[in-house]
Amino acid sequence: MTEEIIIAGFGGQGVLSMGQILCYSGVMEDKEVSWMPSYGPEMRGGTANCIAIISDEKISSPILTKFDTVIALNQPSLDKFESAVKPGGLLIYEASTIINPPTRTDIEVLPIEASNEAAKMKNIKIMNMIVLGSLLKRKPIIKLESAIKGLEKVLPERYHHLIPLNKEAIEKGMELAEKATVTA
Amino acid sequence: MTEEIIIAGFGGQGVLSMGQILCYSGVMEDKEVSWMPSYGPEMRGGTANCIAIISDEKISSPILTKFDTVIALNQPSLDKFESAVKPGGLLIYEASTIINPPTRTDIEVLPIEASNEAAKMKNIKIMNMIVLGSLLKRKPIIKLESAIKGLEKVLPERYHHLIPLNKEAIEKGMELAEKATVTA
Amino acid sequence: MKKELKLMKGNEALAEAAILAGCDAYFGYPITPQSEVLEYLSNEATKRTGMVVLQAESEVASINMVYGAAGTGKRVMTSSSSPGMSLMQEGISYIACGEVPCLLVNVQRGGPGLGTIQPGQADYFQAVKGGGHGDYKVLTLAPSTVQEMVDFVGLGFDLAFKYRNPVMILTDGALGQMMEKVLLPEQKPRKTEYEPWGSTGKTPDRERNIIYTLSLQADVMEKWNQRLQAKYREIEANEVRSEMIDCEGADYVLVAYGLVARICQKAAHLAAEKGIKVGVFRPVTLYPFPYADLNKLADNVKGFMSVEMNAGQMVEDVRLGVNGKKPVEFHGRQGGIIPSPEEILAKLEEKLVGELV
Amino acid sequence: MKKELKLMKGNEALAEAAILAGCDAYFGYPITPQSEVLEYLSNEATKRTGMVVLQAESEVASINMVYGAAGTGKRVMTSSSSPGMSLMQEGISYIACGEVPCLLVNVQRGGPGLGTIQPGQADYFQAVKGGGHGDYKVLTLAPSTVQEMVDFVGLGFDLAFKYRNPVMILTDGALGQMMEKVLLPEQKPRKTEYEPWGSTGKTPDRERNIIYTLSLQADVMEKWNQRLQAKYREIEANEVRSEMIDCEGADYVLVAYGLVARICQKAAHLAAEKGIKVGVFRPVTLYPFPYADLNKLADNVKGFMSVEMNAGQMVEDVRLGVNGKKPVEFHGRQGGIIPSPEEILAKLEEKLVGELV
Amino acid sequence: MNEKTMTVEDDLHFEQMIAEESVCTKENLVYERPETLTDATMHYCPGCGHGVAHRIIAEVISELDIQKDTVGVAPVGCSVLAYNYLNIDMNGAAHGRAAAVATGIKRVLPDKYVFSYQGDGDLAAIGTGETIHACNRGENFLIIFINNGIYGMTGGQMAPTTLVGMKSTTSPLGRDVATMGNPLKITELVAQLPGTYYVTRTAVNSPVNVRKAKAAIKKSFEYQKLNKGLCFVEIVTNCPSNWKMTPVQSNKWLEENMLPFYPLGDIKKPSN
Amino acid sequence: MNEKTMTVEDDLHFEQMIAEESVCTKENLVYERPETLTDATMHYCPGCGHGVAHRIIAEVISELDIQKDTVGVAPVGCSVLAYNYLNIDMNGAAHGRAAAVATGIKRVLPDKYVFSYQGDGDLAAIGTGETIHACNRGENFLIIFINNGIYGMTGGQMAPTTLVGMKSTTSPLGRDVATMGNPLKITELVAQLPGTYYVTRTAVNSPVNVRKAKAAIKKSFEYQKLNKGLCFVEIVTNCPSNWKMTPVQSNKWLEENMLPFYPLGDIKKPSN
Amino acid sequence: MAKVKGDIIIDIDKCKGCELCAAACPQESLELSRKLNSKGYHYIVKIEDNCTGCTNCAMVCPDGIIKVYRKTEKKKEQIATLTNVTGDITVTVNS
Amino acid sequence: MAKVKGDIIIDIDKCKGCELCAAACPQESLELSRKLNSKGYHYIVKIEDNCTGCTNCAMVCPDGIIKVYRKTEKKKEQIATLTNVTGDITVTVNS
Ligand SMILES: Cc1ncc(C[n+]2csc(CCOP(=O)(O)OP(=O)(O)O)c2C)c(N)n1
Ligand SMILES: Cc1ncc(C[n+]2csc(CCOP(=O)(O)OP(=O)(O)O)c2C)c(N)n1
Ligand code: SF4
Ligand code: SF4
Ligand code: SF4
Ligand code: SF4
Ligand code: SF4
Ligand code: SF4
Ligand SMILES: [Mg+2]
Ligand SMILES: [Mg+2]
Repeated sequence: MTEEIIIAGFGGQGVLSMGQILCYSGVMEDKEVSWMPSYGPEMRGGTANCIAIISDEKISSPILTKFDTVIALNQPSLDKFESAVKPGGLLIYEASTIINPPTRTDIEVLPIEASNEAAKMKNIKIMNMIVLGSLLKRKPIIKLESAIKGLEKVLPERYHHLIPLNKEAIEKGMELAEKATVTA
Repeated sequence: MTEEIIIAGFGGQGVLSMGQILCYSGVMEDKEVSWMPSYGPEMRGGTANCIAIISDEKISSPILTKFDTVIALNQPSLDKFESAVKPGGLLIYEASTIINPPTRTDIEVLPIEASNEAAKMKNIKIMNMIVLGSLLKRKPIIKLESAIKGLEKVLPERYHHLIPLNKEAIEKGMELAEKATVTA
Repeated sequence: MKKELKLMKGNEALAEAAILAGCDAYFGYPITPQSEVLEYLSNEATKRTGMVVLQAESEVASINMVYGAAGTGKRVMTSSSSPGMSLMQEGISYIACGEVPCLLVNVQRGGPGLGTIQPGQADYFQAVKGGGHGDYKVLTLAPSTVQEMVDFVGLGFDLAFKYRNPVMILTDGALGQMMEKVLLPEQKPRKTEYEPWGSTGKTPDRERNIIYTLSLQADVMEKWNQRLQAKYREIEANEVRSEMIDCEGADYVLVAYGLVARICQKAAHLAAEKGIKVGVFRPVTLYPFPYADLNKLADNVKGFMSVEMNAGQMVEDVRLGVNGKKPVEFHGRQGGIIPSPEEILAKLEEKLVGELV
Repeated sequence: MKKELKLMKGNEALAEAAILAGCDAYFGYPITPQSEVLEYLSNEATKRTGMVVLQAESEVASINMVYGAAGTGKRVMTSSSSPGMSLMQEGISYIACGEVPCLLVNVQRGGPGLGTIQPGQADYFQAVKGGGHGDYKVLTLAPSTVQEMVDFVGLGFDLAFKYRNPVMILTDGALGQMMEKVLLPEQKPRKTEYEPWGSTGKTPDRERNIIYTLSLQADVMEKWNQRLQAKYREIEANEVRSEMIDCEGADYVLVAYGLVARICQKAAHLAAEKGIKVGVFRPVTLYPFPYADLNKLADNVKGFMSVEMNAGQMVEDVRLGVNGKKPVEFHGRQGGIIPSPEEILAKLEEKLVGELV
Repeated sequence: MNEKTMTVEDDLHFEQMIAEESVCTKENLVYERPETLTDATMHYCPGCGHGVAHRIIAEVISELDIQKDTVGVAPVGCSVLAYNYLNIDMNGAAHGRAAAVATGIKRVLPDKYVFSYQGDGDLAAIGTGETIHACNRGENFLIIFINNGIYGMTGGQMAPTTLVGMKSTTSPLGRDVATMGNPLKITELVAQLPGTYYVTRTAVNSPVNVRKAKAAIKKSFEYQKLNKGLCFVEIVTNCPSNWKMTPVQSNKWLEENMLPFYPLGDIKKPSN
Repeated sequence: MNEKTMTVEDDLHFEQMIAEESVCTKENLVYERPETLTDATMHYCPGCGHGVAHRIIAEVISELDIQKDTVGVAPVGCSVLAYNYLNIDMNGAAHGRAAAVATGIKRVLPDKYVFSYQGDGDLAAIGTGETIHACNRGENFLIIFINNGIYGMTGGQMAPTTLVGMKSTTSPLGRDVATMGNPLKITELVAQLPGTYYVTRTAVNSPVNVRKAKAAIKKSFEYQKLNKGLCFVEIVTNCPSNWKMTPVQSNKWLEENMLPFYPLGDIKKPSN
Repeated sequence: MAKVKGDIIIDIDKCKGCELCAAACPQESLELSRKLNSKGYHYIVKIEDNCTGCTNCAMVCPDGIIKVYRKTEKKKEQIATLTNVTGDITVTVNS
Repeated sequence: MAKVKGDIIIDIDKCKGCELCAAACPQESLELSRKLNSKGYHYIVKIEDNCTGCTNCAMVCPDGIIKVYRKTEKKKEQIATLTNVTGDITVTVNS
């Protein structure tokens, strides 16, 4: 199994840590992982993305242009990376803020209203965890427990009281993914 | 005609300017010239030498290991450069201070007591000009007038009143060269 | 102590590896994309091993602090990125001439000038040919994984002391910023014994130790150079490291170092899918460069393409290795752009496969 | 004004040539064996043409003063010797990237480290491959006579402005210290007109002129690099200069630059006396290097020997040019030692003539 | 002005509304962004003092009408892109070398106004030598020194000017005098040099300080015209991002912590 | 002592003569070249102050018996070969970088005595940044600063410390303040920095000054033992060769021209 | 309510919501809006009509996006007294 | 002639003839010789026997080649008076 994912969005949306959680979780399950951030000036306020690869084999290139899964959390990211989904791949997008939905038909498209849901849960910061949940539902690359353990690694100690909330968010995401209308 | 000369001695003996005068004189006579000093730490108080080449043709290497003429003004220089005289070449040395004379027999050897003579002329500084005179007597590479003109170029303006004395020294050198016992 | 498996950023892993290698001192100056090395060490090192960590006033100062500290025989290092590395060139020439062992890390970014902070490989010439003046060589290691960012720290110090020569880890911003699993080595103790040559205070039992680089006499300096050159020949004989991936039976070979070698592997997989047999040759030591291995390889393949994040630097060494036996092509990206596997394959097809059929 | 014939030291002749070329400013720092350039200019320049002559606090400051002053579009230069040149590497990378035309002079001495003050040629790599970071090229001229020390100043400024690129005169201490006859050119006027790109104060009729070297975007920086590379291709197409002496019909060719090329000529004469037909190939531009000419020459000769005052630098470019067609040998002296004609001939006989008969 | 006064929330059509009524008429305009600022949005973090510093420089250049005679030097630091915002000819110096670059420019263009704009890392760490020597030579240009006590651009490392005890990514426990030394008051140092003519410390954390800073810059350009030698204007600023504060907090912190150590006012007053 | 007293002119056999009579006996020996000086003849020009400076450093090291705990840093300048004369472990720094090299050494060998020995070009021109920052960090070593107002080694170019009007090969008409700036009193500058503990200016042009210079060096090593921070001892010296004077003239010129501008004495006295 | 003397115009799309202007306003006229501009920042709005046109806000705005207006009110001088007016009259003041 | 109290030994082969010692000698005891040493320098010689062993010369000698000796003379104290001696006698002072 090799899963090649890109996660893209605004700087504050937690795209980098989403990728990190995936990778930490992969490590828990003894998989090979690679996390490659876009770094540079765009990080200051602008957009950010990271490539996460989780695989049973040794990973060659950590830099890719085609992905099994693309997660787009804002419009510019969707516009930029829609074409990067491999045929038959998965595209998840944040449907409460993205107005122009994707148009490809050769892939699986999963709209998740994660922001709205996060607002309902009274913590906009957990939006990314909702999306993560949706991903894991659709592609159980790693187990939920591993994801929680991964989260523990990424979250600074002082935020560990928020882990239950995050877990809830992941579960909510899974729920949403189940209900969502997947176009393919 | 190509004359390849090395002049070597202590720092203060005027070896560098001797070479320069030769070259300036060469320029006056429309010859090709090249003057290459040894530079570096040895200049501070220690020994110095320069290679002067005067030629009717374009000069290739300004660095040589064999010379038509070697002028040695102190013992270390003589010891170092005696072997650098081309067979049949000329070796002039300052005979008032050098105790161990050269031993080669395949060359022309011209001992000149230039220091003693300079002392007699009450200006030790003109020792080098006496030697120059000897050289020019033996090898009229350039004309006396050219040498005087060359001297004018090398001597700073404020010492130009010394030119007659220098001329005298050159002439004295020529005289000595005539009288000297040349071994060959 | 058991070895520990961690997920780490390249820069931080390298810094951690320095602590674990018993490094005695780090001197550096912030510059993106490698400031995490200094930052990580500022947080961790002194409290754990007593290692000295000092933010210098400039890269010029850093490298000269390294010269001083490493001249005592301690394990000392610095790191920087391209423009900062340029400022160190005089110091590196001194360090190499003075035969002071130390570890230098260049996390390359896109140049020239201030350039970009994205990854680059355009300091290859500077590292392996000598950006500083005079004839000297820096043993240069090019990691391609975060694990190697760790491993080459220990290896680097060992080689540095073995040859009394500076060793450079030549990496790039992407490797510095990316995260991978790493197995960390055990904590090595800090150095307690003095090196016999170190400048630490003259004791009655030995002559004074001087670290210096000057000779007033050209002939003495030439002998010095000859001694250095003899050492370099020894390094060239013993320390060449390279990796060949699927070169056996390959028609074409991609030559790349560092991260790009891994992208080339992916490109080779893509090629295989198309039925083109492509191998990857990865020089691990950039100096000494694996000329001989390439030359041998040239007998069995149709051509080479060097892939670099620059405008064509290592390709010259590839050509020197191949020595006219087979065509050597080049594909490069500059200014911080990382080539993609697809693009590499396309260029290979265009420049070699297309040409040679 | 008529041209003047003088007997001059290389360094002083170069300085005089700068004044006559209408140079607007010189910034430099003393270092043997080139301090005469700064000293001569301090004595002569300002009073004659109003040229600015400033002794900077360091070579780092010098090169950045050059960057500033030359960025206004004026004719600006600096000079130094090996260690000082190393300190300028960051600045040179900026200057090349910012496309600031200027003249750099390196009067090389024996290295590495503090080395010796005697002549050397071991900064070849630094000059032509890029001692600084990133992909950039400095058009490099290698004079072999005092006359060329003069001529290349004017030529250097012309090329610098033609390509908006730094030009380096790469010479050595022996050429700097020796005296030869020179024909001095006429006095050129100082610049009075502004260059359209110079940073001199934004007038209403144009957009502001900025000299800079940064891009936050890697793709923009890559385009910038591509523009630079295109310019370098143009330089490589137009500006290759070399000299062949008795290469017609030669069995062996000595390749050397600068002063050493003249020593090789003498060696070739000595060889001729022995009945060995030896030519001399002298690259005049070291970048762009005359690869093609060498490659063509390789068809007609038995072998090459590169002779350098270093441990083997230009020989790599010779090999790249010859590309395996014929053997390329090397003979070098280091640390300030100048090879002699006899020694060169002996080495040629040992390494090539003996081998190939 | 009545209830209809335009607020920025009701976007659109405000031009007309202004025309219709209100004090927002051309003749009532008392402050406007200077022309010497370009339209580009500055990349600075919200509330960063660099923006104010740029603006007042632009105001001075506009007011003195010296755009065509001014060449600026941008440093490497957060203000590396200053040339994108100031509508004047500029050079982007290498890190720390702005004073050398400015020296080069001024020496060949002695009749132009030249200034460098430098952060504290740039000017007082890597650029110490160039700074001291340009000041000592009495180069006839203006150095504007932005002291925010931190390396902003590279993400908050300790600067030479970082206060004792102040945390940064490279002084995680706070600046420790024993190993890192005291904060360097380079402004007081250069004031000692006979080559400097006017040396002053200002800030841009309050309207009155902004006005004083601007006045100092203006005076400096006037002195430059008179060939008086080097003028040095320090501007104490904030770095909300790396100080990890809101802009408003950061200005308060600046007032309470930076200014007691870096007191405002003239350090070297021109003799005449 | 009688007429037979050996003078150096009657070479030979003097050992015996001494043995026979005279005050030249072991117990009467009151001054002798210190052991910490090697036998090598120094390459300095006749009468050069570097020699005296070396000698008193060696005397202090011998007297404190710290040879085995001392590491020195030689600069690039005439004293580049200091390591040939001082019989101690040394490093030869790159031009201007001695303070950085010394910092490196002292940081990894905090219990050793470390000092740098630097000329005025080395310390106050190219090395300004390293000097200021080592002083500012309060590095716990000694800087010995040899101020001869000129670049000796490279043949007499202007130094930062060259006096106004003083001729050099790069200020052929004398140092001109307008274009070259004033002589830089870097010693006074570093005294301003809290990191320096003891800053003093001495000379070696007369026996009494030599003794004071030596005392300053000795004190500095003692302070270093107590971890007091940076000590900075300037020694104003001559450069007969490049000043183009005899040694005796040069010391007189030093007294009459250098010392009025560079007054001797403590600039920063230790508080305790 | 005090007489309105000043006003400001903010280029809200360039506002980064740093609130320095608000902190500097002696009249406390300014506040962050709850809306975001196209750059994603909450921008500043005037919430009171008491602006005096003192320019403080503009002085401290790092992004230089505040225009300030101030009415230079003519000083009122009594030039006549009108009493006991019972019907409509028109009074014209010359100049 | 004053009582001799001091003396010096100069390593003349290392002397560079700078004359700084001579200039520093309060007794004016030193002068350049007319001869050259093996390095080619006129070296310093003591021309007077009035050396006090004050070490001044050694202090300023850049080449560190002067050894200085000084006799610490015991203070003379009168311990007896001997008068009217006409023949040979031996007086021994104890200690
Ligand atoms: C030679 C070199 N070293 C380091 C850097 C990295 N660098 C960029 S800006 C900077 C410091 C910025 O701090 P400061 O000068 O205080 O400016 P600020 O960003 O705080 O305004 C550094 C170290 C560089 N670009 N070049
Ligand atoms: C980088 C570099 N620049 C320049 C030089 C040349 N250089 C050698 S010593 C020196 C200055 C010497 O003057 P100073 O420091 O005053 O020492 P002094 O000889 O007067 O004792 C210079 C410029 C060098 N060796 N390295
Ligand atoms: S990092 Fe600091 S100095 Fe830089 S723009 Fe942001 S607030 Fe300003
Ligand atoms: S040049 Fe000057 S400083 Fe150097 S040794 Fe000679 S006298 Fe001393
Ligand atoms: S001009 Fe003055 S009163 Fe009006 S909003 Fe701005 S700060 Fe407030
Ligand atoms: S100061 Fe400027 S940028 Fe900041 S909130 Fe006010 S208007 Fe917006
Ligand atoms: S010891 Fe004193 S008195 Fe004796 S020679 Fe020396 S200076 Fe003169
Ligand atoms: S001071 Fe020393 S070197 Fe100089 S003359 Fe006297 S003994 Fe000789
Ligand atoms: Mg800052
Ligand atoms: Mg000096």
